[in-house]
Amino acid sequence: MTERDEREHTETDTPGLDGLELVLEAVLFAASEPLRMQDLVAACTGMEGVGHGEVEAALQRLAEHYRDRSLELVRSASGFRFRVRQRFSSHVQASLPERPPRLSRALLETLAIIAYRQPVTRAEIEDIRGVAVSTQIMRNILEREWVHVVGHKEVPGRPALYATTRTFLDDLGLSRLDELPPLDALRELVDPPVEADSDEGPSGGAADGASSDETAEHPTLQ
Amino acid sequence: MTERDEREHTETDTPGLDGLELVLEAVLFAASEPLRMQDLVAACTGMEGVGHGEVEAALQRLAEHYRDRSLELVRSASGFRFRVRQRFSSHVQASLPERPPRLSRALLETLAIIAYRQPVTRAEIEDIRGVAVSTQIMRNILEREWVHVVGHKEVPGRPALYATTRTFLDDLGLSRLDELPPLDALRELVDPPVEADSDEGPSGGAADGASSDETAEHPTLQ
Amino acid sequence: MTAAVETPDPESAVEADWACRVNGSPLGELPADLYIPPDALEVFLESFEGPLDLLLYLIRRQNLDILAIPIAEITRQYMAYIEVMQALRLELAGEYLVMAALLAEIKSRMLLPRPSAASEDSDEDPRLALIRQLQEYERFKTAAERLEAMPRMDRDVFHAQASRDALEAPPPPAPELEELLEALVGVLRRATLRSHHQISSEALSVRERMARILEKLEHDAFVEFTSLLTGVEGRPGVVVSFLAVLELSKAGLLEWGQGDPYGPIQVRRRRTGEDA
Repeated sequence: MTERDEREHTETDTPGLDGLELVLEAVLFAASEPLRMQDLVAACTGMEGVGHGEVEAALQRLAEHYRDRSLELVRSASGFRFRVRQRFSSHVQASLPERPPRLSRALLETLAIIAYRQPVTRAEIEDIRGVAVSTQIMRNILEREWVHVVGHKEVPGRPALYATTRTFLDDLGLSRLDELPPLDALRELVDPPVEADSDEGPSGGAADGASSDETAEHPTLQ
Repeated sequence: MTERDEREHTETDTPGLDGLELVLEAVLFAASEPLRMQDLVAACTGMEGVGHGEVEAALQRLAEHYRDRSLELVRSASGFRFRVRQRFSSHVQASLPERPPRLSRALLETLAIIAYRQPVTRAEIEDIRGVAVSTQIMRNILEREWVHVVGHKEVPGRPALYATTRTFLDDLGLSRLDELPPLDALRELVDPPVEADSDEGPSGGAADGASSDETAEHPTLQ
Repeated sequence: MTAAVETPDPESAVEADWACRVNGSPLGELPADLYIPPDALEVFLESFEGPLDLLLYLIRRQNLDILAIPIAEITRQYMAYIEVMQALRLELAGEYLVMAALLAEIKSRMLLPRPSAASEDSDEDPRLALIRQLQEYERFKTAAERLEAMPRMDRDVFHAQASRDALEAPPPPAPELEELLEALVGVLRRATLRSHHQISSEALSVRERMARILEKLEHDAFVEFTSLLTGVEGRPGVVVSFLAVLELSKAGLLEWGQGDPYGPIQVRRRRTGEDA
């Protein structure tokens, strides 16, 4: 019933130039991709006297309407789109029901090696891990500000030397790095290898949600 | 740079109750699914004095703000979301690159049986339809998340029991299953007429314009 | 429309039925003698959702009541469709043939004289089960039509959404100490397996101090060595810093200098030829 009423409403009372702004609003918010000018003009088929210019002007009014709201109308190379303003990031994150994925095993290993061997180069990390460290992992831990570059090793190529940061300690709930157990104590946890292929480690569960690049690394272990 | 500025902006100038409306707006438009009340309250973590009641009130103001716009705040089975008012649907459709594919009758009948008879097995669906249900149809409605497996019937083979999901209700704009239009009543067969028809009987004036009353009297056909 | 149906000649039932059906179908309003391409028939026949659907169509077409279906006539029409489907080599679902057998059975039971002193259950109308099934199917067929007519998300109703492009990605979870150590144990185990590799274990405080000192040093500016040793932690801090400087030096990361004889000892990050 309501459906029919609504539909009739559209037919009899086609929005005029005033309604153009609302039509564009409807269309822009319904789209999951940016809309090109021609899509917007197409949306106005059947509305008299609406062309390029009218659409431009209505977009202007629409953007103005949202000036003090949490949304902004932006034009990118691919078209027009409403987007949520950046300063609401933390609220949006807090509202999302899905939790971010776990840290991958490869990332944790890299982070642990940097913590215990800092300052250390990527080649040294790779040497200890026995496998390559993906650029993505390095970028990830640098962006997260768990690790930073403290200098460059004076060898050919001048590779960056990585060390852990204050943020890293804060996130672990530590006040100083030497609150981590000493390496010798950890070594005692490492049982003498029984089988050559026991590289699974005691922490099988930690590999959950591992990124694919990590999986790709595994064959070279041993 | 701008990023950091924005972040500081949020932190130093935490939106108060006035800003709550904007926070909810941001969060609702950023979500790809309806948000539950608890998600909305979670979005306000860190905002002082914001609880259930404040969120309710702000949602009210937000809905009011959009009263004359092309969007409306609605509450469906899984929560709150903004949607385009239906009288703008034709414009949205005109802006879409392609129409969504039609649902086949077989799929709709299967869906209807699951909706009204849930939980139901595939064999039971096939009994009602009098024809096999294709695997493709089951896969289709499972992938659309309109239907899910809620258990297994304790009969030989332990066939899956299907039921509709919240997404199904959301997509039909319902908040509860009993908002579906009721099934037609079964008419009882009261003393079925004796049909002493013979093989060669051309079905006389059986047809045209015969009301069901007349039809009920058809035993005289011959 | 019904003229053909009423054709008394059973032999012509099939053709007659076609004429009738075509007139009644969306193809309609065509002269009855027009040639109908087999594809059109195929499309028409394929539009049935099964034997129950076909039966319902036959019943509804004649405005008959399900509760009182004239079995003989409906069976004849049903068979006519089946034959045409087979003649057109349409893939015929087995259910259609099962229904044909059922109709034939009901028809024969209805032809039998009703035993006057029969028990209650044999008195039951043989059409009953079929009528139930048809009614039940029709309810859901109607329900399906109503579902289809309801406004549906992404077809008639559109969710309003804005881009999250400008938003910062949610931060990854913080590492758990336990996970971190577990990962390290795994690394150590592998390193042991490869046996050629040894990880030396300086005190962590020294390693950390090494990093802090490197952070401070520039390769183009000397600082006083002693300035590296002053720490807020008192004597143990000085010792740690001293060890850290020694380690860095051993690793070839530092360069030493002395501006004046007897002047303060100075230190900077070693620069290589490359960036000189």
